[in-house]
Formats: sequence, structure tokens, C-alpha cells
Amino acid sequence: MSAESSPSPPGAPSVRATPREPLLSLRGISKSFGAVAALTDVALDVAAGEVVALVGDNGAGKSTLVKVLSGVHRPDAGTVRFDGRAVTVPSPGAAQRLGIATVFQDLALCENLNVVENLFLGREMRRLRLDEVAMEVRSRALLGELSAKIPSVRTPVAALSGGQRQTVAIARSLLGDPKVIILDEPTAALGVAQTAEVLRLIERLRERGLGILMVSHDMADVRAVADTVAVLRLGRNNGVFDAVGTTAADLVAAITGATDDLVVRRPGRSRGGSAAGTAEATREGEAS
Amino acid sequence: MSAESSPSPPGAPSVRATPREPLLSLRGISKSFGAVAALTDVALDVAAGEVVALVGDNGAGKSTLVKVLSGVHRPDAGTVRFDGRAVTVPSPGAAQRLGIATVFQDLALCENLNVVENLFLGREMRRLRLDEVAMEVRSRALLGELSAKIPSVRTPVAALSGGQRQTVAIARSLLGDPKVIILDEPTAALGVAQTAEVLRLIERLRERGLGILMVSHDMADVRAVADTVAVLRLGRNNGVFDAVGTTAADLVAAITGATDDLVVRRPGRSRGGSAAGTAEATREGEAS
Amino acid sequence: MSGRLRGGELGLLPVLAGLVVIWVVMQILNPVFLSSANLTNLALESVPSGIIALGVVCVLLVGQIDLSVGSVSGLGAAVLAVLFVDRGLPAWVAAGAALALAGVIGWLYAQVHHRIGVPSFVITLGGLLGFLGVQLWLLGPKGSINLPFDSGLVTFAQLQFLPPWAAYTLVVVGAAALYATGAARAGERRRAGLDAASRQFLAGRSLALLAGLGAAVWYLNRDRGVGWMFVFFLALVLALHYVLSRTSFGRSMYAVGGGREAARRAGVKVRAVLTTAFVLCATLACLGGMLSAARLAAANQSSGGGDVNLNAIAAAVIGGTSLFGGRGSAFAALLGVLVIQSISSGLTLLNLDSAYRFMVTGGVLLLAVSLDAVARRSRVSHGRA
Amino acid sequence: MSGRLRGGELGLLPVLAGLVVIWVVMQILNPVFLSSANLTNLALESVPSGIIALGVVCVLLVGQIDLSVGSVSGLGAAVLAVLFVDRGLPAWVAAGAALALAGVIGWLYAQVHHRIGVPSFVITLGGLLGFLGVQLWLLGPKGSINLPFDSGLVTFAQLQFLPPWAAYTLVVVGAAALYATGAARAGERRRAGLDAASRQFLAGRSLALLAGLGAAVWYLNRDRGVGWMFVFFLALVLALHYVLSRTSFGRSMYAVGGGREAARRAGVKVRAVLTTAFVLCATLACLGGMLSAARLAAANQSSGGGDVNLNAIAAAVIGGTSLFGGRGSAFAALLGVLVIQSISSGLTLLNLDSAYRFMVTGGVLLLAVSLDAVARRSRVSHGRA
Amino acid sequence: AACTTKAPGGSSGGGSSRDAKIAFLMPDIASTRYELYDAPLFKAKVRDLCGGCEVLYQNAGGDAAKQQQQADSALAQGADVIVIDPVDSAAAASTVRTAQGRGVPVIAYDRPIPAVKADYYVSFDNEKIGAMIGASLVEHLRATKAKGGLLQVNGSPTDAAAGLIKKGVHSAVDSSGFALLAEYDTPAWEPGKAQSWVSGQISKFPGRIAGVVAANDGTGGGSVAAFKAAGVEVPPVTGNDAELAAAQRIIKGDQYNTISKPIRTVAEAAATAAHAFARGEKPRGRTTLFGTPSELFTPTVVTRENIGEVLVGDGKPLKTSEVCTATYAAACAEAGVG
Ligand SMILES: Nc1ncnc2c1ncn2[C@@H]1O[C@H](COP(=O)(O)OP(=O)(O)OP(=O)(O)O)[C@@H](O)[C@H]1O
Ligand SMILES: Nc1ncnc2c1ncn2[C@@H]1O[C@H](COP(=O)(O)OP(=O)(O)OP(=O)(O)O)[C@@H](O)[C@H]1O
Ligand SMILES: [Mg+2]
Ligand SMILES: [Mg+2]
Repeated sequence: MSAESSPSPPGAPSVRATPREPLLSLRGISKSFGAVAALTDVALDVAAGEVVALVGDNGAGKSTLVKVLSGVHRPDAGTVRFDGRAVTVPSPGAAQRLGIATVFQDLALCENLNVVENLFLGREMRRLRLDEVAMEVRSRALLGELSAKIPSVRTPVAALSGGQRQTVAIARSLLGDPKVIILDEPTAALGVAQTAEVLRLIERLRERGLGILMVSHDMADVRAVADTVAVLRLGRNNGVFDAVGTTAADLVAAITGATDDLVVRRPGRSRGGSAAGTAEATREGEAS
Repeated sequence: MSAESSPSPPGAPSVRATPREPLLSLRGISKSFGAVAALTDVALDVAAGEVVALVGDNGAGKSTLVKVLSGVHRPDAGTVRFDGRAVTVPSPGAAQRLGIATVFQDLALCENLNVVENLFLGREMRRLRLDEVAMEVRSRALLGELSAKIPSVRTPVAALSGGQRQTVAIARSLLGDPKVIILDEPTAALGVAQTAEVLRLIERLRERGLGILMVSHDMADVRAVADTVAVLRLGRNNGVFDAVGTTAADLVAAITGATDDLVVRRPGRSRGGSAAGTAEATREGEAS
Repeated sequence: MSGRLRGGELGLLPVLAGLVVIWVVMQILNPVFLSSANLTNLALESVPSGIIALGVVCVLLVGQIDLSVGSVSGLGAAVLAVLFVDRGLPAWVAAGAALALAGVIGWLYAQVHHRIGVPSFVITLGGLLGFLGVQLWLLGPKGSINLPFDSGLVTFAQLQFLPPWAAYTLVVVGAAALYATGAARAGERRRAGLDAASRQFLAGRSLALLAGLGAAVWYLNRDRGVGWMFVFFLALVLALHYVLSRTSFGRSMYAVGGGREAARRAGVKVRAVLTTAFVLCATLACLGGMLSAARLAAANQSSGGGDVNLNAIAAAVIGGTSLFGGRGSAFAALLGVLVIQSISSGLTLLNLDSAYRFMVTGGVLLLAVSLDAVARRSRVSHGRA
Repeated sequence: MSGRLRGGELGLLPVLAGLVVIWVVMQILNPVFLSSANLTNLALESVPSGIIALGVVCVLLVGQIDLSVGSVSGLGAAVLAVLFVDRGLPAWVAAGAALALAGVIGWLYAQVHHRIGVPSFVITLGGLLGFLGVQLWLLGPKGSINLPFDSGLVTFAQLQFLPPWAAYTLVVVGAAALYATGAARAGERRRAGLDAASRQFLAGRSLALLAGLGAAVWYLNRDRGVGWMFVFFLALVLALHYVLSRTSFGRSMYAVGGGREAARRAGVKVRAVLTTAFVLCATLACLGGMLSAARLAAANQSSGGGDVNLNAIAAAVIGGTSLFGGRGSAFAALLGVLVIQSISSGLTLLNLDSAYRFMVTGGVLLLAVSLDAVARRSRVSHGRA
Repeated sequence: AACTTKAPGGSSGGGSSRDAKIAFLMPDIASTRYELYDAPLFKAKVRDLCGGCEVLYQNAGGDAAKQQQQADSALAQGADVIVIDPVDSAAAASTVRTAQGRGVPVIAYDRPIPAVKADYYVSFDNEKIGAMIGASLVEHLRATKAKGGLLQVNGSPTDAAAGLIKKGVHSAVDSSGFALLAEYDTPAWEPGKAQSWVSGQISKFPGRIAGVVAANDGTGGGSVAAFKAAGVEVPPVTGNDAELAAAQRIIKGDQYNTISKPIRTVAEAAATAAHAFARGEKPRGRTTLFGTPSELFTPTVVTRENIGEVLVGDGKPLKTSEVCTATYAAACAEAGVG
């Protein structure tokens, strides 16, 4: 959480000096899919009680990085340190046992199972005689906290709306007792109230000392909750910014690699008062 | 596009008097899934050259309405008028033949087919001897326009990132020559540049006289491009607003049914300068 | 609970309706069909295929297939006969060895699947051929080995029936247990503030079970009664039902079948689940094969051949198990095998030529499943599209 | 083009490697295996199953299954024999009638699937039984009908071989056509500014084909030569390959198999595609059955029985067609059937006991497919996870 | 058989004292004879003996468990006698015991049931059939001074009857002086399988095959087709069952022999015995085999020489009009048939 408001030069992975050993620390992570180099020599740190936002263009490699951290993909090269120890994350189960919980971009829910079953999948209460009652009570409480709008916790996930599913996926990551939570575009499908709830939740989790890595395309959300913003571009580090004192324009420039604001500022709206450009304008506004 | 800045009373479906016959007009649409009434007596109009935003909480029934319009679901009751004629939309193919193109929230791409194959699925060029060259050229051009970041148009969709897939789905809706385009959360997974490009595209399509129905949770995007905003709440109409002269707070109130702003304004950020509340604050700011 | 009922267990009612239709039609065509004697036979004949079908349900649930259940059942019969009759080992040692061998076979399937990545269709096709070979080799030039009629195995499969008082006691205990567990769960839910089944509903359900099973037992007791082997099969069905619906392992099976990658990401040990499913399937196939041999009082070269494979898989599918994984239940095997055996037994009574028998079997099968499909469909059109 | 090559056609190389391994092993075990005479037999024997497997590829591609290909092929043989021999109709009328009947069967399957929603596994299981009954009924009074050895059908299947000059001409024409189409497409792509295969690559590929096929023809010509029936089969494979890869209909088949709902939403006429797939499958099964009867010079009760079903499905799967739909190709049927027939022919020459033959068949089958799986896997680990 | 509802008795006739139910359980449909000859002939004879009697005919399709099911269901229907041609002689013991346990007599038909004493046994001997076709072929080869070895195409490896035939063939062939080049158990008796095996042997032993001993007409036909397809002259090939198609091949000269079983005699003898049992009598039989009163009949080898006398023609198993169709008319005339 040390302040370093200017981006480090693109290309050279920038590693900020943190006051204490970060909870999660990646160095030199590379991952290719055939000819596509999704990640090249990526470094990233997440400290306890810190919210790190991971931003980048579509296809920049954010989800691939998330999947490496959560044991879905094995990196081709690089090291992962967790809680001070070098670890390998051979499987999603291993990640969970380490204390890394993940909300995937594609949610990874089992469509044929209902909400409670999905929430507790792999960590059912009373393995040999499922405690359905306790699980249902806990599910309702959890979903209530996220102001989820779900018809019934016994609905199969296949029958839920996009936002309802995302809420379930987020709720699932909160079960267990993770030390790090990784959220890949957690609010993409959420309504206004639910988004607010999730952001509030992230802050509460930070206060409880968890490390949080959040992928998002929404600069407003990022700047609202993140302490640090790491930018990926074409699979490489493209700077780490302190959330305080960085404008949305700076971030967008790092994301797109544009030196000017061409991408961001579109010509004014052709008719009517409100220009389409205001979408980004509002997002950029009010840099604190 | 007549101005009517105050919301009609919730409950009674409000139908604005439009200067000309709307391109697409729904009345009394209801749809239940078993015990869940997803839509109840919904009305909606989309005129040519108009961008209508459809907003609502998670599970409000937006996607269900989209699916009814695009022939995926058959409504239990209600009528659809298109281009002045009463029509039924028995299948997605029928919707396309009418001139309704849709980007679904779950994208509905075939994972085993590559990008070009997905784009032209169901409308291949030269049916008996596929014109692969022409299709590939056209695909590249189209994706270029959307500043898509796709490794190769011959990549199977299974290997694309979330945003890349969404771009493909949007591109697909532009092929053919639709009169109405329905976009269900089209920018949810898109990066900043791609979002800007899609909003710009929507404006261009409006200028070409298409009717556009866009579902979104992003009030900034909605207010940037929409002419009219229709609100669904718990499967019912909850007011139709003119985009110009309606504040984000008004919309959010209609969406959540909250009379005060409790949901929207969260307590200020507990530490650091930027409050998490600014996420919504920025979205609400600068009402034009 | 009630949600589960709506979604899951009620899903068996249409198959049950199909079964009833078959029974009525068959009874009209030949009044012997519903005689106590014939139903007693039907119950016993269903057991071997039914047990094999239980195993098939397990592999289908996790999205795999096992084409070799027939061969493995035949191999089990052969191993049992060779060890028990030729080598003179005690029956339980012989049966244990056969089951262990089957377990190893299932484990090997899983290893090949995991390590080499061959689809289970091909692995078990190899097994189908390979273990048929082993079976022939074991039985050697004799080709057929008789199991002694007075051995415990054969009497168990052929002649041991519950005494009437025991059968009625079982029925009463079963109904009482259903009520007790239901009431306990409902109470717990009510205390936790959740919706729960009403006492009337629970009582009604238990009484219905009591009446249904009681009548069945009374009717079967007019002939030889309820076979121990059938009770054993029912116990297996209930045990598997418990595992599938009330343990975290069963939950994982549904998850792996419904979305293997999603289950993996949720931390489910996918490989362990798949391995267990293959092992369960092979072991149950072996058990079914041994009981089939016991019923026949012989193991021979054609044990497990013929349509054992197809019948077992078909029983699972007819009962509502999906070939694509993630949907099915232990009761699917029970009902499916009853459908198949009822058709077969009914047509046997009709004295048809083979040509007509095949045609009618195909037609009736399709009819029975159509009923189920139509019911499911009307439900789906109100539920998921 | 090159992308497609990387993703699709190269995917057959591992199966091809498996085939070569089988051939080498078999040749070592028995030096007659690679003799011209045996390869000529092998080629002809592969045709009926191969044609049936082509149909199976079609249904598997769209995510369905057809268990009745065996029965339909047997029914086709029976209809042909009854009409041609007993009724004395011209061969082409008899064959046409059989094919039309098969088409109707496929269409019926599709209708039941669409309207009632029964899974294709069960429908075609009903068909398997029902049409076996019809076959028995048709052959009824005789059980077995000889097709005259001197009829055109039988000579086509047994004795008609391409004269050497014709075979070589075909090879040259084929290689030239491959080059010409490749060059044309590359040129078009280059003009459109897309990456294209280099002229050297295209020429090399054509020369390799020329050399390979030329050598094969030369070798087969040392015995009877290249059978017309095999050429016919190759033509069918190429035709189906064209349909699958170069027409919008073929594209829809992959789409429906890869994601039925997604295809529907893209405006694909899913029902029409499924119907066509079922019809194609039944028709090809019937064609295969007729050629099988022609090769045997008889249609009998066991035509289409035994392992015809399993062999055809296995051939498709071994060639790399997915049981879950959306992946496969016409060449899968060709290579898969060659693998199966090579194993079967090689073991036939070995004079093994049945017991060993079954074991070895199972083992070799697994081995051949493992090679493919390992290759695929190493590719996947670099590609999609 | 307590508590079984008896079907309402039909019209009584034939002068029998009571209407009986007789179960007639046949093993498979791999050979056409059961559906085509045994069952109809048996039924006809029973009808002659007692008009009100009912025959419950079942075919197990080669599945021993299915046959057991059929026997059980016959008992459930109140059968008074069971006539069974066992799929598996060993497994059928169970059926015999169950039936006898309920006082229902069992007649073993065609194949013996050695493990348990049946009440009666009517048959011709499958092992003997194997020996006969083998001997007939060997004799013919000696007469024509043929050179080379023999191929032996056996029946299904999972069929007990095929095992008996195989044994018989070996007994005739092994000592014949003709080398046994190779032998093959044809899965499920499938002619196509036999054909591809023989095709392979033709390329393995070019010019060295003097004859083929095939265990039934289907596999024999497959063997003939293999030689035809290889473009090689067809050596003498045997068969068994006297199928129509085989008769045509023999007349045409494509197949050397087949076996005509006195099915009528056997079926009628079985019917008579069954009827006697149903009336509570105990027929004695002519001999005793496996401790069972038995009647054994001798089958006839059919070749082109005697086909007109024993197989085709009026009052014989096959009708001239069916055998001598247009395609075969000339050959029929030549062979003196019709
Ligand atoms: N399984 C895979 N196989 C092949 N290529 C893949 C695979 N997964 C991702 N890729 C490629 O790797 C690159 C990075 O993908 P990734 O999903 O990490 O992007 P992202 O940053 O999450 O993008 P988005 O914002 O769109 O979600 C993309 O070009 C994608 O096509
Ligand atoms: N196929 C279905 N079967 C059963 N219920 C369904 C189905 N589809 C939707 N629903 C239910 O209908 C309601 C409306 O769903 P819909 O997808 O239309 O919501 P939405 O407004 O699009 O929400 P979101 O913003 O989360 O995408 C939800 O409660 C959902 O659970
Ligand atoms: Mg992503
Ligand atoms: Mg939605």
C-alpha cells in the first residue's frame, strides 16, 4: 500500500516495495496456449488487507492469470509464493486448501444442481449425512447479505438469470474461510443494488484482513474499492498504480497503450443533449 | 422520442404516445416458468431510429423479454406487432427473417466452431460451396470495426476470452440486414475501448434508422446512448423515462423500488480518500 | 425437500405410469401375467439385470459409459464357478475374489481414462472383448460349469423366500421409517424456519407405501412369496439412493456429470469420483453376473452375453438416466429394469413367433418411454425451456 | 486453410499412426498379413461396415445416436433379397425400395424425437428390436435367401476390380485435383490478402498423395487389384467430407452437435438438420447392409446382427468422432473401420483360440486408440486445457 | 403349480381325456429349423393327438437365462409338460429341477441334459452330425484324390451345441490324413464372420485348401462366398441343417453337402411322448441315455447325388417350387430334382 502514483515504465515488470511480505506474490509467470502467449513474465503482489484491481484490455490475459492462481491452469514458467512459502497450485482443490477462493468469469457453476448444492459443492456439511437444513439456512443468510434476488434456493442454476448466477458464484467464494479472494469481473452481470452490495462486501473483507484480487473493466468500480491497480497489456505487466491519485485516463492509457485519449473521447453525441462520450466522461470524472 | 421526463406510476404499464407507429410494439406480454412469473402484462415500444434501454434489477425479467422477442420463448399471453403487423415469433429463425437480430446475454455461440463459422452460422455465403475467403474477409473487417482483440478468426470460440466472445456475438448480430437489434448486456464483458466502440456503433445504427433495444445495468452507458429508458421490476413495467432529463437516481429508484437512496448511497469509504460510494456517485453525477 | 420432490422423485411417476400401462395391456392379452406365480418370477428375474443397471446408473451419472458390464458379469460368474466348484473354495471366498477382480477392472478403466485420456466408450469396448476372452479361457473347453443346487448361493437365488410374517414386518418397518425420517427432517426444517412438508402429507405418504407394499406382499405370498434376492436388490437400490442423494460423494457424482470442469473448479476430486463410479459399476456388474449364474445354477460361455449389456444400459436410460451425465437416480435402475422385464415376461406369455416378439417388444418399449417423455416435456415447457 | 489443417485434418494422423503400428505388429506375427491378396480382402471387407460407420458419424456429429444401424442394415439386405430374388424385380428397383424404406425409418426416428421428445438412444433401441423383427418376418419362411453369384450386385461386391490403367488414372486425377483445388483456394486467399498455403506445400502434399496411392494401387494390382466397391466407398467418404466441410448444411451439423440451443438461436433449422442426419444414417446403414449381403451372396437372419452395430459405432469413435456431438469427420469412419478390420483380419490369420482372440482384439484396440489419445492429449495440453 | 389361473379350456377334441398345456422351448434362431420345422411339426402332431391341447412355443434366442425365464413362465401358465431343447445343457439342469419339483415332467429335445435326469430324451446326436459331415467330406476328397488340407469353421464359441458338432468333426477329420490347416469358432454363427475368416485363409494357404468343414449352412454359405470373391475355384464345402438356400447351393454345385435331420420324426416322437406324459403315462423309450429313457434318430447326409431323394420334392422337407426358382431351374433339371 505504499504510494507510487506514476506508472512504472511498460515492459519492465514493476514490483512495488511493500512494507511487509505480501500474502500472495507471483514472479515471472508465463503461459502459452499453442501459438498464443497469454501471459509473459508477469509479476503481481497482493498483501493482506489490500484490494488489488487487475485491469487490462479484452484478451490481455487477466482471466488466464486468475486461472493460474486458482489452479485451473499450470503456468509454463514462474513462481507463486503464498503466505511466505513457495507453493505450486496443481488443482483448484489445492488452491482452496491453501485458502484461495475464486469467482471465475464464466462462473463455473453446475447447471444441473440447485443453488444450495452449488454453494456447498465440494465442502458439504456432514459428508456422510448431508445437513441440508444447516446448508439451506446458511445459503439464505449469505444470499440475503448480497441482496440476491433468487426465487428459491432450491432452483437449479440452469433456471437462474445471469445476475442471479453471478451472485451465487460470489456467495460460493465466501464460504470456507479463504485468505485471498479472487474475483474475475464479479459485477459484470449484477444490477445496481447488487453491485453496490458486492463492493461494500469487498471493503468488509478487506477490513477482515483478506487479500483481494479483483478483475474489472469498470474504472469507476476499480477506483472506488481498489488500493492498487495492476495493468496487464498483451499478456505482460504494464504498470502498477496506486488507486489514490491516479486518474481514470491514466489507467485507460495504460490499458490500451494509447498515448493520447483518442480511444476514450469519442466525438460528441450527434443529436440530443447527452453525448455518448459521457459514458466514459463520467467514468473518468472526479479523480480523487 | 417525445419528452416525458416524469415516470408513469408504477404498476400501470405506461405507453408513451410516439409520433409514428413504432417498429416493434409489445402489449400484455406474460410468461411464467412453472411457479415463477417472469413477465406479467408487459408493454414496450421501439421505434425506428430509437435506442430504448431496458433496465431492471437482477431477475426482473429483462432477458426473458428479450428471449420472447427473439423467438426463444413463446409468451403465455400478449401480442407482438412488428412493422405495423401483428406477428408471432415461433423460433429464432423466424425472428431473424422478420429482421430482428439479437445478442443474447449468454451469447449463444457454438464453442466447437471458430469465429468465422460462428459469425456466419445459419447465413453462410454460397450454401453449397462455402465462400470461406469472402466470409473471412468480411469477419475481419467487422471485428476490426469493433476493435476486437482476437488472436485469429480461425480460433475456436472455446479458446476465446469472455470479452472476445462478446465481441463475436455482437458482430454476429450486425450481419444480415436487421431492422431491430436487441442487445442483452452487450458491454458487460467488454474492455473500455471495446465498450466505447460498441456505444459508438449503436449510435451509428440509430442513425441508419434501426430500432435498438439495449439491456444494461450500467446507468452511465444507458444515459449515454438511450433515447428512452423502460424499467422492469419483478416482471412488470415500472415506468418509461425519457433519457434526457432523468437522473440516474430516478432510474435506480424505479429499478429497485426504493423511495429513498439507501441502496445507492453507501457509507463513505472507511479509509483512504476515495469512498467506495463514488462508484455510484460517479455514475449518478452530471445528469444532463 | 418439497422442491426436491417436485424436481426429482416425482420425475419417476411417469415411468411408473408407463409400467402400469404395460401391466394392464399384458394382463388383458394374457390373464396369467398378473398371477402371483408370474409376478414372483418377474421379481426374481429382474434382480441380476437390475443390479447391473444400478452400476450403469453410476457411470452414466458421471457422464461416462461402460459397455463391458455384460462381459464383466460373465467373468464374475466364471470366476465364481471356477473357484467355488472346480477349486472347492468356500462360496464367500470365491464371490469375494470375483468382486475384488471386478473392482480392479473398474480401477484400471479409470486409470486408463485419466492417464491416457481414452474415452470410456473405447476403453470399455476393449474390456467387453478382452474380458469375454478371459471368461472363455477360464471356462476352458468345458464351456459350462454347474453350481450345485444345494449350495447356499443357488438356494438364495432360487428358493429362499421371506416367511410371510417377516415380509409384513419389513413393510411395516419400512413405512414407519419413511414417516420417522420424514417427520424428523420436517421438524428440523420447521425449527430452522424453513418450509417443510406437512404432517398429513408425511402420514399419507407412509400410509400409501404401507398399503402398496402390503398389498404386493399379500399377493406374492399367495404364490411362493417375496424372494430374498429381491429384498437384497431393494436394499441395494435404497443404499445407492442414500449415497446419491444424502452424501457429499453422491452430490459430487451429479456435479461431475453435470459439468466436469465446474466440479473440478469447485474443488471436487473429479478423478476420485470417476474412479469410484467405474469401480462401483464393475463390482455391481460382477455381483449381478454371479446372481444370474446362481439363478441359472450354472456359469457358461454365454453368461453375460446376449443382450445383458444393452438391457442394463437401456434399463438405466428408460428409468430417466441421461446418457450425457448429471441426471438419474437409483430408482431409475429399479423401474427401468421392471419395464424391460415386464415387457419380456409379458411377451413370453404370448407365445409369439420371434419375428413378432421382436416387433412388439420394440413397439411397447417405445410406447412406455414415450409416456414418460410426454410427461417430462409438458413439465419442461412450464419449467426450463 | 492452414489453420483448418492444424485443427482438423492433422487430427487424423495419430489414428493413422495407430493403424501403421497395427499393420507392422500383425505383419511380424504373420507374414501373410501385408500380402496383396490379404490387403485386397481387407479393403473389400471394410466397405460395408465403413459405409454404416459413415452414417453413424452423421448422427454422432449432431449429438444423437443410432443403435439400430445393424438391424436396419439387415432389414435392407432382407428387402433387397426378397424383392430381387423372390419377386424377381430388377436389382436397382429392389435396392431403391430398400433405401427408400430406410429413409422413411430415419425420418420416423426424427419425428418421434421431435414430437414426443424420446431420447434417440431409446427410439433406436426400439428400432433395433422392431426392425430385427421385421427382418425375421420378411425372411420368415426361408430364413436365408441366396443372391445369385452371377448377378450384377454380387459381382460388384466380389469380383469387379479396376483395370490397372483406370486405377492409376484415378490416382493421378485425384492428386491433380487436390493440387488444383488447393492452388485455386490459395490464390483466392492471397488475392484477398489472407494468409495462404505456399505452392511448395500444396505441391508436396499432392505428390505425397500421388506416391502413397500409387504405391498402394501398384501393390494391390499384384493381386486382384482395387475393388470397385472400395472405390465406391472412397467416393462416399469424399462426398460426405465435402458436405461436412464445404456446405452450409455440414456446418449446421457441427453447430447442432456443439450446442443445439446456440445453433437454434443462430437461426439454424435444428429439426431439419437432425432429420437429415437420421435419414442419412439409416440410408447408409441400409446401403452397407445391401453390400454386405452382396458380398456374402446371401441375406439371412443374422445379417446385420452380431457386432455390426458396435463395430460401426466403434469405428466412428475410434476415428475420433465424439459421442457427445460436434466433433468428427468422414475420414473418421474410413480410418476407424480400417483399424477394426485390420485387427480382425490380422487375428483371423493367427489361428488363435476364441478366448485369446477376444483378449488380443480388446488389447490391440485399446492400444491403437491410446496412441491417438496420447497424441491428442499432448496437443491439447498446448492448446485448450 | 398352486394358484395359477388356468386359461379357459378350448374346444375339446381328438378324444383326449383332458386338455393339457405343453411348453415347447427352443434354443435359438441362428438356425432356421426351429421356427420353420420343429415348432410347426410339433404343434401339428399335438393337435392331431389332442385337439384341445395347447402348445406354448418359445425361442430363447441363444440366451440360457432367457430360456430359464421362458420355462418359469410356462410353469406359471400351468404347463403340464415341458419339452426343452436347452441353450446350455448344464444350465438347463436348473429348469429340470424346478419343473420336476412341481411335478411337471421334462422332455429333453435334441440336446441332452446330462447333469440332471430328465424324464425323456428325444434326439439325433449333434456330435454324430459333426462326425457325419466330416466323414462325408473326407470320403469325397479321397474319391476325387484331392490334395491339400482342410479348414474347419465351427459354430459360436458360446454355444454348447456348436461344441458338440466341433467335437464330432474333429473325430472324423483328425485321423483322415488331410491336414487341418486352421480352425475358427464363428462368433454368433455369423456367416459374414466365417466369410472373412475363410478369405484370410485363402490368402494364407493359396492353392492348398482341399475342403472346408463348416458347422452349419450359414457358415458354409459364407465360406463359399469367400472362395467366389477371391476368384478361386470353390472346393467342397460342408453344411448342416438343410436350409433352402443350402439346397440351392448344392444343386448349383457350390456347396458339397448338408445334413437333413428327420425333424418330422423327432418332433412327432416328442409330441407323442409329451402327450403321454400329459395323460399321466410314462413312456419307456427305445434306449436309455444319461439314465433317461430315450429315442435317437439318425440324420441323413445330403449331397447333389441324393438331394432329389431325401430333401426336395413332394412330401419331403423342401418344396420343389421354392428351391427350383428361375435361377436354379437348369441346375435342378441337371441334378434330377423336380
Ligand atoms: N483455453 C485457451 N486456449 C487457447 N487460447 C486461450 C485459452 N484461454 C485463453 N486463451 C487466449 O489467451 C488470451 C488471454 O485470454 P484471457 O481469457 O486471459 O483474457 P482476459 O484478459 O480475461 O480477457 P477478457 O477481458 O475478455 O475476459 C486470449 O487471446 C485468448 O484467446
Ligand atoms: N428457463 C427458466 N426456467 C425457470 N425460470 C427461469 C428461466 N429463465 C428465467 N427464469 C426466472 O425468471 C426470472 C427472470 O429471469 P431473467 O433472466 O429474465 O432476468 P433478467 O432481468 O435478465 O436478470 P439479469 O439482470 O440477472 O440478467 C428469474 O427469476 C429467473 O430465475
Ligand atoms: Mg477474462
Ligand atoms: Mg438477463
